[in-house]
Amino acid sequence: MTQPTNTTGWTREQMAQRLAQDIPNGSYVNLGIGIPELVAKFVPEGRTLIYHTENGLLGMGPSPAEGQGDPELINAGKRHVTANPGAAFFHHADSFSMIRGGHIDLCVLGAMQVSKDGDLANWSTGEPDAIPAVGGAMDLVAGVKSVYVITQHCTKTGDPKLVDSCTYPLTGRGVINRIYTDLAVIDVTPDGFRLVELSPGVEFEYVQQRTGAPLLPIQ
Amino acid sequence: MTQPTNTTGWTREQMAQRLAQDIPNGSYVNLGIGIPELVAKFVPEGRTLIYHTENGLLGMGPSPAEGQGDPELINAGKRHVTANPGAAFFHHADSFSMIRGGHIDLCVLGAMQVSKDGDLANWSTGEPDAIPAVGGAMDLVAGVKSVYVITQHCTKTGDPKLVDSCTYPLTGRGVINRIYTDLAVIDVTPDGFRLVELSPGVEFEYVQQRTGAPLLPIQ
Amino acid sequence: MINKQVQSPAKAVEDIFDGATVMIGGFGEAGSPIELIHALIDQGAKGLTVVSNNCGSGEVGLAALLKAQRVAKVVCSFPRTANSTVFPDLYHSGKIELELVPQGTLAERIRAGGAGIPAFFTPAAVGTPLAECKESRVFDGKEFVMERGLKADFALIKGKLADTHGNVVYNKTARNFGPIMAMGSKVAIVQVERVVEPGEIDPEIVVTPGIFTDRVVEVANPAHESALVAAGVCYP
Amino acid sequence: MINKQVQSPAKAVEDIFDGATVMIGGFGEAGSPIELIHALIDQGAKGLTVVSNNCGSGEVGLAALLKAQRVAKVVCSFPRTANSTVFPDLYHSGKIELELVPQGTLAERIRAGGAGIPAFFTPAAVGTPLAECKESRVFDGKEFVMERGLKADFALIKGKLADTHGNVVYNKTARNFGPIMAMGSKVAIVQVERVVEPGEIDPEIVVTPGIFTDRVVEVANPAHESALVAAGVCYP
Repeated sequence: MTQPTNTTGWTREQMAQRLAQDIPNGSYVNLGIGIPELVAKFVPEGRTLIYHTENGLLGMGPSPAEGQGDPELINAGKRHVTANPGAAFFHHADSFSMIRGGHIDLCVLGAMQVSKDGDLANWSTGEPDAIPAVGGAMDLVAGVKSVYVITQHCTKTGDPKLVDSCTYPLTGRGVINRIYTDLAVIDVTPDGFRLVELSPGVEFEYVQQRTGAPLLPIQ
Repeated sequence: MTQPTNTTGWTREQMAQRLAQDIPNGSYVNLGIGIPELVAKFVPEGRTLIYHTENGLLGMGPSPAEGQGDPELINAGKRHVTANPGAAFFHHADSFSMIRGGHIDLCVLGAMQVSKDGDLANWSTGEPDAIPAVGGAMDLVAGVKSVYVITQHCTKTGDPKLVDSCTYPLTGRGVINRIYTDLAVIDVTPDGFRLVELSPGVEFEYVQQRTGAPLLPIQ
Repeated sequence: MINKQVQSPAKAVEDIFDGATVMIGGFGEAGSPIELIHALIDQGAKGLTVVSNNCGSGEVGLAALLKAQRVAKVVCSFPRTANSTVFPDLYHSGKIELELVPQGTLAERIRAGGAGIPAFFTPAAVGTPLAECKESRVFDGKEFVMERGLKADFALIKGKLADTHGNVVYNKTARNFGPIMAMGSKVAIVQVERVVEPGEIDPEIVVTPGIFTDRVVEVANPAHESALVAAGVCYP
Repeated sequence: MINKQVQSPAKAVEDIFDGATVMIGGFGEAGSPIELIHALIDQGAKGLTVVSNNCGSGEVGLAALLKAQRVAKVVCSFPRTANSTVFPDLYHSGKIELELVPQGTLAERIRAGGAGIPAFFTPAAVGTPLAECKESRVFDGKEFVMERGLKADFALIKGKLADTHGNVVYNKTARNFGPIMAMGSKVAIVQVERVVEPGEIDPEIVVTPGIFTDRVVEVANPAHESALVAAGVCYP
């Protein structure tokens, strides 16, 4: 299973763009750090999403111009952001009430591994010398209505990230609804991974070979 | 034990005045409906108390002038009040966090019965045709640091309100610290009722006769 | 474009269904969403479970909803009111069920429901009839009773001002149960005196962030329960 | 007359004792009460348990307190930081204990501590290593883990403006853990840019009511952690 990183399929931007198509107008959305953040750039014209950042802001806007940032107006990744008209600030217990209470429609996260049962591992390699740090990931996957993963289909060493069962410590059990990779869009169903869409030029078998559990065909 | 209502001892105002002497400057205080409300009138010069009303106001001020009331600025008794400088409004979960979390220094309540163990009954006669209604009394007695009762020593029919054990349904168990009656100030101690002070002209035996459990002398 | 404003109380409550659980804000008359309640009476839904601190007064607002026998059960801390015989009459004739809950427990159960907390422990009511049949447990030497989070299908709430994203601010002690009922309900319906554009409410002073609000409706001059009762009004 | 204002950060933290549990506000640098932390370093208390979302950056503020080896244990959701080796070094050399808590659970535990809730159930961390050895329970077919309320002896918080009664408002996302840490601590110490008289803050916009605040201290121009780190400052 160790092979060079594939050069076929969607770029990171295209993955984000593909995911953005699937978010309905008016959704309350929490975007994780990294590739998930790119999603905001590709929301189709005419749709308004409201972004939640768990450190206490609903209605988060884009990054300010260079040098215009306020060190007390940041996102969960600790980057300077802005507040859109209609924004609200609140404290951490209220912010996680939004998350845990199922008020946020969609959360987009990166992943180290996703299992065919929807288990997610994205916070720790479990290595003994790693500094454990979890942040809000466990709360997000446990509480948000839909949880999408956006990730390269395989690791840098070519190992599948979509697996039969996670070997890394879990972030949550049975929490992932859908996965967007460079190769495909894949749903997590009661029957396991099911293909929703292939990226242009990519074939089913190619994806199956790079997936660590059976991939059901498009339904 | 049935005898005419005694005419000896403190009036309601004097009871409230006596209690008011015992509240330190800067205390956060919740006053129940009825005689407890009178306490605010007798706070000694130079002391500032901050009044909490459980319907969402800290820094409650006196009633407004007749006709000046705002139907959306009321106290727990649903009477028009005012907000002092330094007041704050908040919602019910925050308000009862103040109560349950032990942030309020003192609560003053009326009573139907108080037992020698500090049990309080003040919300229901337990009669089958009564409409049960509890409000915030159970939260107050369970959460506030000190809970004082202010009440006539006996019922209108002359029965003692300070009893060995309550016959009415409880509001809380072992929650009362001190009782102010028309006849005396009495502490609830691990050994039972203990006299703190007699009202002028009232003798120990007179109070003991009207108390449904042993009364320990002033210590 | 997000716009949660609806054009009338009638429109705002049109999908409340028979048997729904409805949280109704207010402590006494402060914060009682009278116009929304009257619209609900007109709409006709019945067999409702109502979660509210009180049971209204006179024969307007919540008391009128009860009087019209649309409510099968109330979850309430203080159903007794000086100026109403509506609840007592229904209760004594066995036409309404009452779940009596200490006020702070009621508030916390509603918040918990909205915060995804299925259960929590509280010291309130321990040793009293209201804790009978409830699980209790000792933490650090003190006894607590377990209470469950409470959720509703709808909430009817009275605010002061809202924007079209559903951010709400309240008026004085009319705030009371509004913010937590917005959290604890699937569909939170808020009447306010004025609906403004996003950006007109300072994000620092928003009390109910829009994520908790589903519909806002303008009632420019809301009635006060005490004034209606004093005038002898019976709704409808 | 009530006046919670104290004249200096040094005075505000003078009674923090060895072994105390101290909640420290802030998410990253936003809301980090740097001047209070520096005063605590100067004061010398050691063996502290610190409850804070992060572990600071560079060698100022919270990172400097850790570096000075005053902290025996941190209760934290995300102790890793791009710009600091302080926590990793202490952790790897076994000089500090870490209780890792999911961020929302940390927030709710602090609020629960302040609200008199000894324990509650949350779905977060179920099925993960962070729920191992914790009691779990099924409600309505879903599994939850029981978490305990968290209380502290002191809290160090950064607000924007306060009055002498201790009412506080915050600045943007610097609000984060401040309001709940004020609730969850016995002695809440708040630094603000300006202390005003009661009445100067609208009671409708107060975020932390004075009952939760014990001391307020003016720090007119608070330092920003990122600026100190960029300038290579090491405290003390």
